[in-house]
Amino acid sequence: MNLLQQAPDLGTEGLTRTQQLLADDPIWLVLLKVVALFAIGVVLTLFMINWERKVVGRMQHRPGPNRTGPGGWLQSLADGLKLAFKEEIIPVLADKKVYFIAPVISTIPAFVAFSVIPFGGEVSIFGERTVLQLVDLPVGLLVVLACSSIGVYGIVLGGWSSGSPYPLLAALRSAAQVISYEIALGLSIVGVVLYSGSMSTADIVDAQGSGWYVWLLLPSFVVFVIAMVGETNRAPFDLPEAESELVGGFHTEYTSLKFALFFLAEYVNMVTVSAMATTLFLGGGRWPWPLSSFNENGWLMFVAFLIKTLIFLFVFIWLRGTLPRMRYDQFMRLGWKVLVPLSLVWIVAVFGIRTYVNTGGNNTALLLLLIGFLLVIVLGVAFLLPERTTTDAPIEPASDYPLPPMDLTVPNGPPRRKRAVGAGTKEPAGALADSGADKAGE
Amino acid sequence: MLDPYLPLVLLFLLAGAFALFSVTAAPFVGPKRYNRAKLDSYECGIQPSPQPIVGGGRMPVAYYLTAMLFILFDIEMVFLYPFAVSADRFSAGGLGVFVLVEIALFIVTVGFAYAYVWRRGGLDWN
Amino acid sequence: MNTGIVPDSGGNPLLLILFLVPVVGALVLVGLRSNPGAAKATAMGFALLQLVGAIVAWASYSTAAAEAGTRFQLEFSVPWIPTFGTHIAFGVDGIALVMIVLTAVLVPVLMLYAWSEKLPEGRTVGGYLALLLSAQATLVGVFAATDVFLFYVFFEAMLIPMYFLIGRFGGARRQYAAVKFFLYSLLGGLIMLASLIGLYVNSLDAIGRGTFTWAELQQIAASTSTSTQIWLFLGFFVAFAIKAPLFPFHTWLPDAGAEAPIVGAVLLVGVLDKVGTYGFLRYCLPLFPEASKVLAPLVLTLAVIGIIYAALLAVGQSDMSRLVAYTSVAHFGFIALGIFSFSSQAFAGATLYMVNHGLSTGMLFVMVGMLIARGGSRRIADYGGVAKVAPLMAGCLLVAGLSSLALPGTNSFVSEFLVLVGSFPNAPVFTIIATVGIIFAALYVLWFYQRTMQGPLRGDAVLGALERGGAGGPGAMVDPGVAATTTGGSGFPDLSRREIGVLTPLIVLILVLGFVPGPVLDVINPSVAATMQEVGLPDPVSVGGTAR
Amino acid sequence: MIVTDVVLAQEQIPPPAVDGVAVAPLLVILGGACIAVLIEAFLPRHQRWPVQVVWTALVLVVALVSLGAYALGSPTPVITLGETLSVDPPTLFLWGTLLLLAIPSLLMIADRSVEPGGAFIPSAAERALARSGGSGGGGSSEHVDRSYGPPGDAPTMQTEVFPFALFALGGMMAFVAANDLLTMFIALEVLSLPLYLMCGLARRRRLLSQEAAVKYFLLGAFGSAFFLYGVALLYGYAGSVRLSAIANASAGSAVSDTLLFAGLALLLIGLLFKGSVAPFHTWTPDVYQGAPTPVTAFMAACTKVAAFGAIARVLYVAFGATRWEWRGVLWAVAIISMAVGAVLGLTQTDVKRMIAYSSIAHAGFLLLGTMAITQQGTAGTMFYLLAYGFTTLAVFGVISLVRNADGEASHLSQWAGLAKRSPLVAGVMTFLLLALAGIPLTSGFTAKFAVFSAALADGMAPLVVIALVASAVAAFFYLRVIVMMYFSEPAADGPTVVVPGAFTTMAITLGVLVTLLLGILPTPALQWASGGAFGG
Amino acid sequence: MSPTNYLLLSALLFSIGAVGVLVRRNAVVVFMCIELMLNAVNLSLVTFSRINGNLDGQVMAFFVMVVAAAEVVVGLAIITSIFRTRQSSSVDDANLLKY
Repeated sequence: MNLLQQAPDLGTEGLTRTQQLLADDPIWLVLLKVVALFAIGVVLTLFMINWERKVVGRMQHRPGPNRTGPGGWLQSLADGLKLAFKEEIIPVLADKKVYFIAPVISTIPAFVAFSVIPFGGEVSIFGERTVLQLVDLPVGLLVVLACSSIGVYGIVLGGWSSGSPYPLLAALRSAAQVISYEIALGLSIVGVVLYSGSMSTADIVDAQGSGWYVWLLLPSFVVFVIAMVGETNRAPFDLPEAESELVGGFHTEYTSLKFALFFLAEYVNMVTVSAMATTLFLGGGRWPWPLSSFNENGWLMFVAFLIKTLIFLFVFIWLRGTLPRMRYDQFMRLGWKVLVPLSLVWIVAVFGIRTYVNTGGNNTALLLLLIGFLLVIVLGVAFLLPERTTTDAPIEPASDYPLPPMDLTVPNGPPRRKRAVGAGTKEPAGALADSGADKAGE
Repeated sequence: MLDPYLPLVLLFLLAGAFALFSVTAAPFVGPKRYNRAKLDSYECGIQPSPQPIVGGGRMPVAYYLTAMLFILFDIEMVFLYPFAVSADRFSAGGLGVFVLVEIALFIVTVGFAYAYVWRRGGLDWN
Repeated sequence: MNTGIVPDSGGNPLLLILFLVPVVGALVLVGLRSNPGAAKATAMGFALLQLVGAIVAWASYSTAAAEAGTRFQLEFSVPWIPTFGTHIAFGVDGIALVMIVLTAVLVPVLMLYAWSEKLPEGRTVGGYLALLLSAQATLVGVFAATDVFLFYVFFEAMLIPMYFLIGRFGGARRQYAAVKFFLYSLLGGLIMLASLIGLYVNSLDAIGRGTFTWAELQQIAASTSTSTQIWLFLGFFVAFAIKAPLFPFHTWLPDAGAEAPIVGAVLLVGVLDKVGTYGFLRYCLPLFPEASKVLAPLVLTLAVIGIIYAALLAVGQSDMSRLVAYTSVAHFGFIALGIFSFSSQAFAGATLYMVNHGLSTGMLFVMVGMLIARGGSRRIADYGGVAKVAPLMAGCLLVAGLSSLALPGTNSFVSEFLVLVGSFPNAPVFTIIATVGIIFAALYVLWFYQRTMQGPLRGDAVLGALERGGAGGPGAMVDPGVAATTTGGSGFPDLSRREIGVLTPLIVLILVLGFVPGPVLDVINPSVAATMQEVGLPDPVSVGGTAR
Repeated sequence: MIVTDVVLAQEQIPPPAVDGVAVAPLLVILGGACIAVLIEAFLPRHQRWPVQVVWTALVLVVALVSLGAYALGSPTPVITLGETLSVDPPTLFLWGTLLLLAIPSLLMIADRSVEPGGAFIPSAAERALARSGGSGGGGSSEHVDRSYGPPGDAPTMQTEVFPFALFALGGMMAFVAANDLLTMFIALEVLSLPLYLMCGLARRRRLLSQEAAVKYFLLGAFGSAFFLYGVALLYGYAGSVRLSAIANASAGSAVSDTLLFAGLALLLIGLLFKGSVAPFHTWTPDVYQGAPTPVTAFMAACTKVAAFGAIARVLYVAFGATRWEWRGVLWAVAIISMAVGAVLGLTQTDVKRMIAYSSIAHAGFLLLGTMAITQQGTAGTMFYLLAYGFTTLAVFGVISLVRNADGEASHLSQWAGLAKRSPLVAGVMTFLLLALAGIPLTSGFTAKFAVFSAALADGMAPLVVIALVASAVAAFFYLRVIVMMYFSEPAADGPTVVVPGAFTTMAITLGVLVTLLLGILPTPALQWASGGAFGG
Repeated sequence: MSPTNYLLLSALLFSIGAVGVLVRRNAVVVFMCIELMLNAVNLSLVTFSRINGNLDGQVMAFFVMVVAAAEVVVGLAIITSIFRTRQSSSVDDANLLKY
């Protein structure tokens, strides 16, 4: 502990090169970067909306938007402008203050998360050496995670303050979904942190000089990609705005620019998580082997970064175009019962492998320990996995989850139908009896 | 030398200014042609059922379960990150196996809770 | 003198046996609750066994050794809680011995009295007698303990059987009386506990280890500062003053005495309250000599106020039991007067007074009990002219009353005289005032006697009982034994044979001690002299000059 | 301290000291609790109760054996687990006390004969079953006595109480052994959180029980927030939260003492809260009354041990040198606690609430012992805790036996004439109440004596006198119960005294025996308690 | 900026939380006030860590977060169960506390 007495001192001594460069940025450059970053967010959003419509259109054998601007690419800009001039409607039942602030809360973190993304390498801007990154914090990853968590507030508050049942249900679903997948997302990052020994995004990119983590940490990558789709409420996990069930989601009651802000935040988030995936697993702006020499130039790295990010964004669109929406319970089960345990086991494995390598690779005891542990885990999981066929009823007949009655959609009824009926009809009688008994007991 | 967090704050301010501008500008830019139906909450065109309180009614309590689970595992992550960051240094300091055993114990302990929640149906949504 | 060496194990187990006999008896009785006959026989057996043991103790007590300076005899000691330096240590000096013997004498007599007493609904005679025996055990413990901690333990434990005796078997307001009794005593006990702990801590300071052995503490006393002594003294004093009801602390006694069953009342007033005066003599004076001297005027004032005040109240009572209780308060004033006037004569008188008061007040209570059993009322006004229908009873009441007012020839006279003579040199004013109390005593005793026994038959209780005949009315606590002796006779019968059996030993003792107090005084005197020595004041009157 | 040894690369890091043998009891309890969770997860419902009971008993016995084996070797005090735990003689005594107290507590928790199916809420599934079965009729929580019936048919209870109790016990053990304030805080939470939950699990009077849980939780969390702020201030003062480091800092520091005493004050608020010392007692009566009685017993006995063990350690190790500066405040607190406990106890009409106020008064007495920064004081406090724990456990055991159709009949008036219905139970209760009142020949007296003599030796004579007066006042309300039981006539429709099952019988018997034994032959326990001072 | 300011802020937040606990009646709001208190403590821990020049305070902040989370879980569990019993799903009915 004494060795770290100097830790809080922030002299230039302990800084990485990136941090030094960033620390030396003059204020105008910082401002420039801030504006540029903001612009990237907005532009990519406008682009994404258009691109999505076009790609999905193609997948569905229709042209998509093609009127406004060259090739229809200005369609979303026009839509945005149009939204600004639409009438603003605030429902009478809304909680006005919260209703106003919710879009703001949703938007700000989306942009702030952008700030730690290492877009490229070292470049010279107007003669100033710097890197294509706004800030490089030792806790950069946490900034991203924190921002995505705070963004949920915007959704929940927006849904709640609308004073309307659908947005509320959607907001709660959305919150439940985001926080569920945040677990998996966070756990999948641990491996990366372990290998890079840092939570600074620039360091992580640097650490991938010898090989992208996508290969080394494939399970982490898979979990991350799944979780990031869930985290952004995108298809096939777009349950919060399931049109067929919940009208339009948490922003049903929002109009004009407030609606646009939610939209903006959602797409910026998509860009952010894609950029994060790129940073964490695809070596950020690093070009792969045959083109490694491009890595000398920071701007070229920016291009690589952009390409990789766009690939992820394309995947988002692709998923939306091709996959049906999951059911809520399937979705939650995937998150909690597959991704989380998988991540946990994988983390231990990664820790073990890493330690094994670090101790020189000849520590048999450790190897055995590791194998033994994995065996236990696997056995444990195997023990857990068979779905419960015993008669144990669930913890509580949970009737207050926001689900449409199952028997509305499936006439013959899945096995759960009985329970839903039971929960719907029997509970009140028993519940009353129960409360009566309690009163008698008082 | 600038505070390393300053740019972040600037970005925050910019985004905030933009968002605030948008929400405040909206009423002034758009037309105003209110009628009663517009101001009702949206319920697929049927007459909205009266809401008990301003602000969107009541929270289904069951969502708390999800919140609890989230908090448990989120906190687990809080500990995993410092472990991950410093694991190499511990290895270099000769405590690699010790740390590994510790982290494994930690995860197994969380695993107990996880197994409990799973088996008792805490992860079933229906 | 005991040199302060703590005997670690063993000794003469006689006192331990005296303690254990009633304990075992009580336990056996708990098992016999469902069988009243066997319970009574067993209880009497144990009580007589105890009496035999007490006589053996009396016999083995050597006056010569006591005069030679042996402070305690029949000593027995084993370590108890070494951490606190406590022992289970028994031993008696003359003062303790007479009290133990008094207890042993009274208990069988009381059992005989209780033989066919009508108990409240749902109570068993086994439980009743078990409580009596356990009270006796704790009393033996209190008097025999030579370890202050052990003394305290018994001092508190004593409350419990008496509490249940009053609370379960007493009169109409027994709950109130029992709780009041318990709380007063407990409060006193706890204040004493503070002093007890103080003593312990003081011994830690003085000899480097905590001790509770009386002899050791007595030796330390000399080196303890007066202010410390005063604080510690006050703690003990309050406890004892509550127990032996001195004037401002006496208010529980009339209630407890009146509401307790007669057996309980006799034991309470006759023996249990003596623990207070015994405590003055055994603990307050030797352990805090300086403080005793400093505070003696205060105590004497309280004592004298008590004598006069209680006597006045006694005169005004309309309730027989309360009257007797108030007379006791007055008598306790005399005892305290004797103790705090620092002369061996007064000490001896006070000690003897403790015994005699036990006998005379005991008898008075028994008589009152017999009256109540016949008339079903405690009000004096409900009785009148009893001597016409029950002359024997009236005679006995007269003996008891005269003993209580200390008529020469009865036991109390000797002790009261000794007290007054002994205290005069050191506290003349107090003594003179106290003498006034004697006049009041004559007043209340004789007036009581006159109102109830003399004159024409009158009063609801007497007339009612006579009307009902021998059958006994509803609510009247008529003794079946009484009814049996008077079949077909009066509704207000004279003493039955069993009652005569109860009263005989008491009368005999009252008279014998009135004329021949010598044997008792012989036992008492050496211990009294030792106490005098421990107080460290010159003795104004030599012990040798007492009336033989 | 903990894991802050993040060092620069290539530096050899010494592994933290782990004396497995010394902390084995703690590890056994916590490990056992984890396994108990798994049992809960994997066993079918009808097997859970028996398996949990056996497992819990096994864990306790193993922990006791390992503790005994270690303690009998007269070990030197060690500071282990990375300097977080101090295993010194008081720790060993308190651990022993906690484990011994836990055995009867858990026996009572496990009992299913007094209340058919146990005092705890039935498991959720059973409730669901009861509902869907539609038996209804106002008494869905009323079960016939099928507690030993065929599997699958028995009325079950929430067997989670077993792991809860084990976790709480583990927390308590860590609490009394903590060598730094952070560990203490964590332990505080580990012990509190399960207790909060256990409070809300009553089968009967569920609203009352849950309200108790909410109240306990909110106020408990409030208290621990104060504790924590105190920790922060002390950390700011000393630069470390090690108790000995704080002591060193206070001895030699030129820094203003404001932080130190502000920190101490806040810390103590948290600790006194746990010990239910007035004026931080407001939760106590409600929670004691509302919680299921076995839980109340566990809480009253073990939490008190833990809280006062920790208070004693903190005051002794970290603040012994500055005692003259803070003692005045604690004097006031002790007086308030004794007064509040004794006086408000007089006005209570519910037996459980009354015992709660009694525990507040006892907390005041205990504070006397902890204020005496001497080994005698430590020993006295610890002995008091042991004695009080067993007595109060048995008291609650007896309370759980007096029942009517609505469950426990804890109203004082319902106890009228109990001696007639059940002389044995009344006798036992009387004995226990006398022990609480501190009558000689019971453990209560010995304990009071030990504590008060230590306090007096350390110059607290006025406080001792006040304490004794308070005991006398408190005796009045114990007496009221005795009066009710013995001197009043039973009501016609009064409660019945159920015949307790083996478990509760054992628990009560154990409590009574220990109460008697510590009153008559307290020497071994006293010697064990004075085996040594706090180390750290 | 002087660290003292952070300490003052922390004290202020703590006081707000404490006052909130004392004056509010809704269980969930009280609960949030307690969380505010814990976070105020975190702030001062981190500040002291900076002042003292060691990392203990920051590590402690971690632990406090964990404990706070555990408290949230337990608190929510209790509150949930009470609402189930009361057949009410609203947290706004959580006003049964009468101190």
